[in-house]
Amino acid sequence: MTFWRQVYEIARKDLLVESRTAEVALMTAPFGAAALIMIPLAIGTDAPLLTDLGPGLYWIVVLLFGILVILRKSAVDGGPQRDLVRLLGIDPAARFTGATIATSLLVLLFEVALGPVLVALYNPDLRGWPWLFLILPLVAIGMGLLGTIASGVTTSLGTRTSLTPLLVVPLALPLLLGATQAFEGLQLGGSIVPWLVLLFAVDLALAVSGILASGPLEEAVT
Amino acid sequence: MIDLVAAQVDNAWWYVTVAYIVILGGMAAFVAWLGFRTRRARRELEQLS
Amino acid sequence: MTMIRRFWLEAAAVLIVAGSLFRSFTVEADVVQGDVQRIMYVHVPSAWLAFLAFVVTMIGSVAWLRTRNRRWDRLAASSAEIGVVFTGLAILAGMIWARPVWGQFWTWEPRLVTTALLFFVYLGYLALRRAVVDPVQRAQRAAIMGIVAAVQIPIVYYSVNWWRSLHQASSRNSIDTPLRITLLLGVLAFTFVYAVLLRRRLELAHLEEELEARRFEASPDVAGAGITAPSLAKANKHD
Amino acid sequence: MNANPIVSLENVGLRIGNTLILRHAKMTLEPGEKVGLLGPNGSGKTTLLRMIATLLRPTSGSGEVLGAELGTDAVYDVRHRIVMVGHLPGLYPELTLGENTRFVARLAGRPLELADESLAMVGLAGASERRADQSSKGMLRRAELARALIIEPTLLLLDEAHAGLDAEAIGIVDDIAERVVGAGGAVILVSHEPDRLTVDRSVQIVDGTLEAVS
Repeated sequence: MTFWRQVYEIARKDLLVESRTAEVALMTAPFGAAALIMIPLAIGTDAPLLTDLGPGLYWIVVLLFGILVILRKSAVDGGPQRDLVRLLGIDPAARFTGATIATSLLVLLFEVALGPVLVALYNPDLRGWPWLFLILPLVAIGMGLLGTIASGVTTSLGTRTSLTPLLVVPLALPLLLGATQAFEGLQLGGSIVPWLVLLFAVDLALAVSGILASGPLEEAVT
Repeated sequence: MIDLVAAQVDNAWWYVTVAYIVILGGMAAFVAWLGFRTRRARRELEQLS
Repeated sequence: MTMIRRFWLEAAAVLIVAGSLFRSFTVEADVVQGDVQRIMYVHVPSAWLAFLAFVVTMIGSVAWLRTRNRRWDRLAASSAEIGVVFTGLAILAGMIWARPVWGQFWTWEPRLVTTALLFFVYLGYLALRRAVVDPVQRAQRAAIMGIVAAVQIPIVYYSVNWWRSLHQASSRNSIDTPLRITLLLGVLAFTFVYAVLLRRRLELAHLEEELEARRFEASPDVAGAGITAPSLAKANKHD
Repeated sequence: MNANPIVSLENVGLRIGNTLILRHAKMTLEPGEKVGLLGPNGSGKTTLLRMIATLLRPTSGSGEVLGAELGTDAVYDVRHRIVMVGHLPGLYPELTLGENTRFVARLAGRPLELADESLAMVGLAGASERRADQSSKGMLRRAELARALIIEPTLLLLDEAHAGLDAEAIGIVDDIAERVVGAGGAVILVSHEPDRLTVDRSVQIVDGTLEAVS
């Protein structure tokens, strides 16, 4: 049983469970879309204003409402399921990586689902849009990593749903800045490479700390 | 300095005083709170032994 | 002698803080900002103290994971609490400073933004500690968060700095030598304050741990001890 | 190999939060033994079982399971030889019984056909497409026992061994336990009803220690 085989099985299982509950596709994504509809009603429906603010609001909704993707049911095993997976002899790092991949894919799905809503409601400037194929996954991976670490340390706590967002949101700031500034850079025609490097660096730092922490984390949750 | 409103502030010492009171007062409050918790722990420890 | 041994750190801290305060009020005023700039002599040292505290939290976290000696967990927890208090104070002082100088309470200065975020990150750290009942689990989970948070601090700072530098010129110009010495004195004074507070807080942590152990010894909650045979059947028979 | 006990606990203490589960627990489990673990509700049977399954570190004392010292990294190497059937089902509620058993088979590195075969052996051949959260407690229990057939463990731990099983299925428990014992393994069965257990001997948790039951 190689490492990557274990990673694959864990991610596959998480996504299979998610496909049954459809929490992200049928609940979180519509919720995020509803938020994007509500915001202009509060701040004004002036077309140039919305074109201007649209991308920023999109990223705020992705990062804040994306917490719900992290908190979804299929992200956290119950006690008996944790025991099962541990006794199957799975490497904690493989479990961490598999769970991260599943969450990241779902955050990506969330981002993609909100994209058309942004375009339809806010008419944003989409110059340089092919870069999104890089920006969206980098942010999704960052969220997936932060989310897996945070839900790891909050597993089985009664206040998990309140504590996890508090742990994730402040640390997600570099992701927010990276994403919004890269987006802005595209519109203004500036270089976006530094921001992509930032996103990449965040992902890398989180991946390294997450994998190193996965062993101690598994012991912490009994 | 960026976006400086006034090079020289009229009631500068008032702001300075408030800031120092906040910092030193906050420090004192923390020390008092620490002391309270320490005394409480000591008292409970004595009651148990 | 014991008094000296017990209080020398406190005495030194009081002296140096008094010296630093005196110097802060008597040093010449800043050329650009005037007297308001004196807030810097407590604002910056508070922030310094907080950063120092969070670094110590990270060291304690790493050491706990390596040794599983609970003193390291006490160090991490104590230091984080002090750090959160001084992050809050630094932010407050920063806001009081910003009001006359920038005309508003908040400015998007990178260091201020980073400090504010740290306040929330470590508030989360303390909340996590409160939420976990078992001491070993608490130490373990907190250590992980303590390390992940510390690794993110420089990234957060650089990202905000970078973002800011694209929009506005860097906010800080250099200050004159006498002023800089005053600032360094403030930093030194607050480092002593940190040492004193940390020692006190560690003492409290130790007491609390002892209390927990003593309570447990006094009436160990043995699994199953509170459970007796149900008396329902007997009661039913009587009617 | 035969000389080494499968489980040996020396003066083990276990404390979780503020609850003391064990004080000075001693226990030896030899290959081929089938032992019952008795005790009233809340006496810590499940926790003891999880510790023996290497999932909890003892707070004091020392213990060895399948040659691995508890609380060290050595336990990672023996975990795949242990099957524990807890009192709550270790199944993913949203997945079907078949998907659950195949998940186990794949991660245990066993052929997928074995997953289907073992489901048939516990009498669930016709229910493999049924979701776990749509299955009855007895069915879940059978599906979990199928896990023991896939993994073929050296150490089998059954919590509430007979809970929720009908007359037909109770036999499965004994059959599976026999298989494990026959292959040189050992079994611990937890039960509230000592009469229903067919075991070599029984122990019980009394005030944090383990005592033999005559």
